[in-house]
Amino acid sequence: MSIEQIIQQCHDVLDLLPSQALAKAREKHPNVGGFAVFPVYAPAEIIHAAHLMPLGMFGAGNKVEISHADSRFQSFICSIAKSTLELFMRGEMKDFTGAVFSSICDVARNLASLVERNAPDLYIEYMHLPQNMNSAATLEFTRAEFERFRNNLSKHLGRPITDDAIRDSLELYNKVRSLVRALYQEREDRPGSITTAELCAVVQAGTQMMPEQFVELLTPLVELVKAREAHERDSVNVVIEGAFCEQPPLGLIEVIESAGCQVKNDDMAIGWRLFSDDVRANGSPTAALADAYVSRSSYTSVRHDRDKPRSDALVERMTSCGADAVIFAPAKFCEPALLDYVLFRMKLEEKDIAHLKLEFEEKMWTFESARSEVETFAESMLFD
Amino acid sequence: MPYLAGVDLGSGATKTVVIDDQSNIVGRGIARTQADFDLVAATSIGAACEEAGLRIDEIDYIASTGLGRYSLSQRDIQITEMTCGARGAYTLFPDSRFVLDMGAQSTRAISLRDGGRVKSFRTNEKCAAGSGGFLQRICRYLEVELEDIGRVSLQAENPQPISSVCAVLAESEIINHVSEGKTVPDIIRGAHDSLAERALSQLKLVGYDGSVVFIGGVALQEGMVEACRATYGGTVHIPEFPSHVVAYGAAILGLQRYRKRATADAGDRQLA
Amino acid sequence: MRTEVADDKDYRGEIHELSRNIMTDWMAELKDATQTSVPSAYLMISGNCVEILRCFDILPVFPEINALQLAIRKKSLPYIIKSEEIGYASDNCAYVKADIGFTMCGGVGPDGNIPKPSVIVCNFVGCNVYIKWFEHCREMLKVPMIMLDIPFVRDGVPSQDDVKYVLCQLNELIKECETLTGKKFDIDRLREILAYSARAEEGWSRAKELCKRRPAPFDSYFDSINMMGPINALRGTREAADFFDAVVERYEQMVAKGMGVTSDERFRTVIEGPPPYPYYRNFRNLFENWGAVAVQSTYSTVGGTWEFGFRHDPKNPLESIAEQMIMHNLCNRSMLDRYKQIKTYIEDWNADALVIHSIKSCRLFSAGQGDMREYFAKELGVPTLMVESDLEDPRYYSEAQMKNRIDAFFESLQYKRIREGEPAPAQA
Amino acid sequence: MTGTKKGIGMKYAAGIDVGSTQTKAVLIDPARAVVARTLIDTGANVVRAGQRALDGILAESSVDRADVGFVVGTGYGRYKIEAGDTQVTEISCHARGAQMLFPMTRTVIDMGGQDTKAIKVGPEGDVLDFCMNDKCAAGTGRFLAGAADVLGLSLDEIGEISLRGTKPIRLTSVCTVFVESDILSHLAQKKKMEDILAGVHEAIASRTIGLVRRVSMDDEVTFTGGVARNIGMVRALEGKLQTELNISPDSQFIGAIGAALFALDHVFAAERDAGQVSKEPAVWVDE
Ligand SMILES: Nc1ncnc2c1ncn2[C@@H]1O[C@H](COP(=O)(O)OP(=O)(O)O)[C@@H](O)[C@H]1O
Ligand SMILES: Nc1ncnc2c1ncn2[C@@H]1O[C@H](COP(=O)(O)OP(=O)(O)O)[C@@H](O)[C@H]1O
Ligand code: SF4
Ligand code: SF4
Ligand code: SF4
Repeated sequence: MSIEQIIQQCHDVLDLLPSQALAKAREKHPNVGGFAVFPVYAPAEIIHAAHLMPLGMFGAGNKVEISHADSRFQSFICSIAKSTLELFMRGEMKDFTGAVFSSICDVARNLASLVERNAPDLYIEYMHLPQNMNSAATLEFTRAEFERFRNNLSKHLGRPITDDAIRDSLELYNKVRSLVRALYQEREDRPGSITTAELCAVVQAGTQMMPEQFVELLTPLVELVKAREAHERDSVNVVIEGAFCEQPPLGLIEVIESAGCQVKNDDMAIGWRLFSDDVRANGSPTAALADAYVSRSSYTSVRHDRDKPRSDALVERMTSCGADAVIFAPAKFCEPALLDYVLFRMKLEEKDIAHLKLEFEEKMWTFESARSEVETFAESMLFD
Repeated sequence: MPYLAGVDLGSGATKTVVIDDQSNIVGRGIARTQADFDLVAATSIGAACEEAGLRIDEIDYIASTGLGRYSLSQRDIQITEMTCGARGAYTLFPDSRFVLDMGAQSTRAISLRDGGRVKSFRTNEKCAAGSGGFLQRICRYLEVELEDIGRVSLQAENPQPISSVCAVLAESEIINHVSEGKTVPDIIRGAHDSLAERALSQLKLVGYDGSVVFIGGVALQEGMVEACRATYGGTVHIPEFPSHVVAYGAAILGLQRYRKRATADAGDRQLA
Repeated sequence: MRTEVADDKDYRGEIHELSRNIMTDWMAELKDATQTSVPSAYLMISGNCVEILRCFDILPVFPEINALQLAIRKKSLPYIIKSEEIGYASDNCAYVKADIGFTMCGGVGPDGNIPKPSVIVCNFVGCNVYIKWFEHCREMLKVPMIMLDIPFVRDGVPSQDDVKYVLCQLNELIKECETLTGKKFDIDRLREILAYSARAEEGWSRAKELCKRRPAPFDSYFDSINMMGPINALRGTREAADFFDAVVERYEQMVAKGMGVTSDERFRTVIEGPPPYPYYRNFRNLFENWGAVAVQSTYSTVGGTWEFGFRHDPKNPLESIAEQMIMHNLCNRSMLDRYKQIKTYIEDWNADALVIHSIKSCRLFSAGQGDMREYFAKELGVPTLMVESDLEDPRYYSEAQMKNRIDAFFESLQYKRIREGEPAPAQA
Repeated sequence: MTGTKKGIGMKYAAGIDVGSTQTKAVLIDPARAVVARTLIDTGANVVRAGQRALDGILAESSVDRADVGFVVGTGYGRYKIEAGDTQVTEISCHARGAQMLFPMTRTVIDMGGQDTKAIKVGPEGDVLDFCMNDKCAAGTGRFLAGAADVLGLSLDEIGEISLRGTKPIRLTSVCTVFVESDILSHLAQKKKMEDILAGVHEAIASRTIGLVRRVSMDDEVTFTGGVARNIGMVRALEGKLQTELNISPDSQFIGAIGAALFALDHVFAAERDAGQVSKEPAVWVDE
C-alpha cells in the first residue's frame, strides 16, 4: 500500500461517527465494547485491558449539526464540549460502555456532569489527575486514582481487569507510541517526508481504531515514510502549540503549510502520545502508569509543574527541533490554552522569537482570513 | 530601466503604483473593483502607466496584494496587504512603528519591526461598524459627497457621539440626531470620533505607543485624521497618497524579489 | 431604560456597616503590610485553609477579593484592557485580567494597596483557572508558589486516598510556613483559630436559616455578599466570629417583628451564579422593582456550604480542614451536586423561581447552565430565568437587555397570578 | 398608576406595539376575538405613532375610547405611548400572542425590522427563555429591506422570487452594509435574481437557526413579526429547521395581540375586584 492510500484510509476513519468506528472495529474484534476518552489524557491501557476500544473523543468536527448542545452550553464555550455533548444526546454513543473525562478545565468537568445526566445509561468516570508533582504523596495518589478507575470500570462491567491484561495492553501501546514517535522524528529530520496534515490524520485516526489495527497500519507507514523523498521548501520552521484538546480542522493545517510554514513539532492529540519513552511493563501496571504520568509526561497546558514552567518547556521544544517561530493555535474559547498564551508570549518576546496566534473552531469552513494571517506571518520572516 | 507595479485589489477600489528601480514613484492609478479582477487591474495599471508615460508592456514585474491578490493572472508574486501596508508606510515614515489601515470593509492595526517587517497585527473583517463602508453610507444618507465629508467634518462644533456598534443600527441614532436638529458636520464628526475610538482599541492590542501612520482610503478624510489626532494623543502621520500606500509597499517588495531574481539569473548566466 | 439607583435602605445599613468596618480594617492591614516585612500569602477563596496561615501570623491576601473590589468600584475596565494588551483573550476570566492588570500597574507591592506576597499558596479547589492565575502571579511577582492539589469530589464522598493526599500536602505546607516564618507549628493555636471559625460558620448558617421565613429578613444573594468577606477572608478571627453573632441577633429581631428585607416581598427566588459586580446596584434594582427577594444563592457557598452542617473541628484540626477543602464548598463539587443543592434551596426555602446569572468569565459556574435550566424548568417545573453578563467586565452588561429579560420573566409570573385571581402575597 | 377601578363593566382591551419600523395596534373583545387592527409606519415621532395607531383601531371598530378598559403598550417605543395604561416587554407579548393563536406552540421566532428573537414559551404563554440579536443588523428585516432596495424590488415580492431560485448564491458577508455591494457583484456576474435572493434568505435563515438553537427548539414553532409575511423566509426557515412553521395572517400583529391579552387580564381582574370589594386590587409595577 502507498502512503497516499494509508492516509486515505485514515481520512475514511476520521469521517466515521463513533458508533460507526466501533462497528468497524468489531469486524475484526467481535464483541469488543467501546469507551470514549475525552482529551487530554486517560490510561487507555486499562480500558483496552477490559476488552473495550478506547476511542479518542475529539468532538464531532463537521460531522453533525449541533441542535441540542447549543442550548446547554452558552456561546462562549469551546466547540469540542458542545459537539461531544451533542453526540451523547443524540444517542450516538449508546453502544458504548461509557466515557472518561479528567480534570483539565472547568468546561470539561461540567461537561462530564452534563453527559452523565443526559446519557443516564452510560458509565461516566471523572478522573482527577494530579496538579502537584512535588508532594511525597503524589505518586501514590495517582496510582490510587488509576486503581479507582480500574475498579469502577471492572465493577460496571462485572468482570475483572487483571494486571496481566493491563501489562499486555501497556506493551501494545508502547509499540503504538514508539511508532508515532518515529513518524514525528521523520517529519522533524526530513521535512516533507510526511506533511503535518498527513501526520495529524494518522495520529487522530489511530484513536478511532483498536491499537492492534493501528500498529498494523503504522508499521508499514513508518517504513514508507522513511523511504519517501523529501524536498524542503523555502519556508519558516514552526512549532504548533495550543491544540492539545480540541483539534484544529485539517484544512487549517493545510493552510498553514501551504502558506509557507513548515511544522517541526506540535502538541496535537498529545494525550495519546504523552510519554517520552516506554512505560514499564513489569510490576504493578497502575504504578508504572502513575510513574510515567508523574515523571515522564510531555508538558501540556493542563498539567502544572512547579519546577518547569511551560514557557521554558516550549522554548526547549522549539530549539530541540530547530524551529524559528511558534504558531499558537488554541481552540476558540479554550481557557487553559488562552491563559497559557500570555506566559508563552512573554517568554517568546523576551527571546525575540516570532509567533502568531491563530484561533480555530470545529465549524470553520473558510480559511481565507487564516491564510492571509499565516502568509503575512511567513512574509514577515521571509522578506527582509 | 526596469519598472515595477504594485497592484492592490481592494474590496472597493483597485489601486496601482508604478515605481522605477530606485523606488521612485512614477505613476499611480485607481479603478473601481468589479467582478473581473484582471480587467479592473488592467484599467488600474493602465491609468498608472499613462501617468508615468509608459506602455503596459514596459512593466517588468507585478506584485499583487489585497483580497483579490490570487485572482490577478499576470502577477509575478502575491503578498498580503498587511505586509505591503507595513512596508509602504515604513518606507515613507521610517520612524513610526505602527500602521493603521482603514479601507472600505476592514480596518487593520499593524506593529512593525525595524526594517518594516510586520511584528503583529489585528484585523476586523467584514463588519462595516469600524470601517469606511460606514462613512460611505452616512454620506449617502446625509447627502454629502464622499470627497467633501472630510472637510465637512472639520466644521463641527459639537460632535454627536454614536453609541451603537453597528453601522446599520447607528443610522437610527443618526435619524434621531437629524430630527433633533443636529447639524450635518456635528453628526459626521461624531461618526469619525467613534470610528477613531474603535480603531484605537485595535491599535492598543498591537502595543500602540504614540506614533502611527494612517493609511487607506479613509485617511483621505481630514475630519477622520483630526479625530485620530485628538483621540490618540501621539503623532499621526498621513502620507500624501494614503489609499496607494499598500500598492506602493507591494511595488517595493516586488522590486526586492525582482532584484533577487535578477542576481540569481545573472549567476545562472555566469555558470552557463 | 435606566433604572434609578436608590439610596441604600436603612435596614441594610447596620450589617453592611459592620461588615464594611471589619473589611476596611483588614484592607488597612494589607496596605500597612506593603511597607513592612510582615509575611503574607496569596490564597484563593474557595475551600481555603486560611487558618493554617493565621497560625503562623501570615497575612492572607486574596486576589479574588482584590478583583471584586475593583469591579464593584467600577475601576476594573482599564486593568482588564491593560491585560488584554499583553495577550489575554477577551474570553479569559476577567477576575484574572483585572488582578493582573492591577499588578502590572503597580497596585501590588510598595506603591500599591496590596503587599507583594512572600509566597503563593495555590489552593486548587475546583477551579482550574486558579492554577493559571497563580502561575501568572508567580511569573510577574517572582515569588515561590506552593501547590495544594485538592481532588475533586467524584464518587459522592472523598476516598481515603484523597484525604491522605491532602493531609500530606497540608503537612508539607506547614513545613514551608515554618521555614518561611521561623516559627514552630503550634497545634493548640490552630485549635483556637478553628474554634473562631466554627463560631462564625454557625452564625452564618443560622442567618441563612432565617431566610426560610416569609418575609425573608435579608436578601441571601445581594446581602450575603456583605457577609462573604468575613466568612471567607476573615474566618478564624475573633472579629469574624463576633460579626456573625451580631448578624444573627439583628436578623432574629427582624424575623420576630415580621420585618422583611423589602416591605413588599412578592417573589422568592434562588439565584445561581456570581453577581455582575460592576452593575451591582443596577442589577439588584431590577429585582427589587418586582419585589423579588433571593432567599438562597449558590454563590454564597463558594467558600463553604456551612448551612448543611459542617463545622471546622478544633478536636481534629487538620482532618477537618482537609475535609472542608475537599467536600464542603461549592467549587469542588460537580454540576449535578449543585443541581441537588439548588433543589433543596427551592424546596426548603420556599422559592417561586430560579434565576441563573450566567457569567462569561467564570466557566466553573457557567459552563452548561443551559442544562441546569432544562432540568429545573422542564423536569421540575420551576420557573427559571437565565440571564448573561459578567462579574468583572462591564462591557458584557447590557442594561437594556437585562431589564428586558428580567421584566419579561416576572411579567409571566405576575400575570399568571393576576389570571389565577391570586391576591398579592400577604404583606407584613 | 395602580390598579384603578377603571376596567369595571367595560368590554374591550387594546394592545399597541410601537416597533422600530412599524407600529401595530389591535383591539380585542372579552372573548379574545380581534375586532380591529391598524398598521402604520413608526416614523420619527414615536409618541404620535402610538396615538395614531390607537385612533386607527377605534375608528375601524367604532368603539368609544371610554369602552376600552385597558391599554397595554409594547415594542421598543413602549414607554413613549401616552395612551398606554402599562407596558409589557415585546418578548412577553409575542409569546402570549403566539400561544393564543397556536396553543401548542413552544418556540416563537420573531423577526422584525431591527432585531430577531427566539423565544421559548411555556404551556400558558409564559416566557421560559429567549435570545435575541440586537447588536448587529445582519439577519433582520433591515437586511432584507436593503437587499430588496438594491434589486429595485418591493418587500412583497422578494419572498416569492426567492422561492424560484435553484442555485442559491453564497454571500461573502452577512453584514447589511456590504450585502449591497455583494449583490451588485453577483448581478455583474450575471447571476439570476432568484438565485441571489434565495442566497440572501438562506443566509438569514442560517443565522436565525443559531439563535433558535441557543434556546433549544421545541414543537411547535411559530414565526411572528413583519418578516413572517415573507414567504421566502418562511420556507427557508422551514428547510433549515426541518419542520413546518405556524404562520398566522396576523403575524405582524402578534405582539400587539399579546399586549391586548395582557390588557384583558387587567379588565377581568378589575371586574373581579369590583365583585369582591374587600379584596385589594392586583398590584403591578409602576415604571
Ligand atoms: N476621495 C475620497 N474622499 C474621502 N474618503 C474616501 C475617498 N475615497 C475613498 N474614501 C474612503 O475610503 C474607503 C475605501 O478605502 P480603500 O483603502 O480604497 O479600501 P479597499 O482597499 O478596501 O478597497 C471608502 O469606504 C471611503 O470611506
Ligand atoms: N409586505 C411585506 N412583505 C414582506 N416583508 C415585510 C412586509 N412588510 C413588512 N415586512 C418586513 O417586516 C419588517 C418590520 O417588521 P416588524 O415586526 O413590524 O418590525 P418592528 O416591530 O421592528 O417595527 C420590515 O423590515 C420588513 O422586512
Ligand atoms: S478545548 Fe480547552 S476549554 Fe474546551 S474542553 Fe478542551 S481544554 Fe477545556
Ligand atoms: S473562573 Fe470563576 S471561580 Fe475561577 S477564578 Fe474565574 S471567577 Fe473565580
Ligand atoms: S450589520 Fe452592523 S454589526 Fe453587523 S456586520 Fe454589519 S455593520 Fe457590523
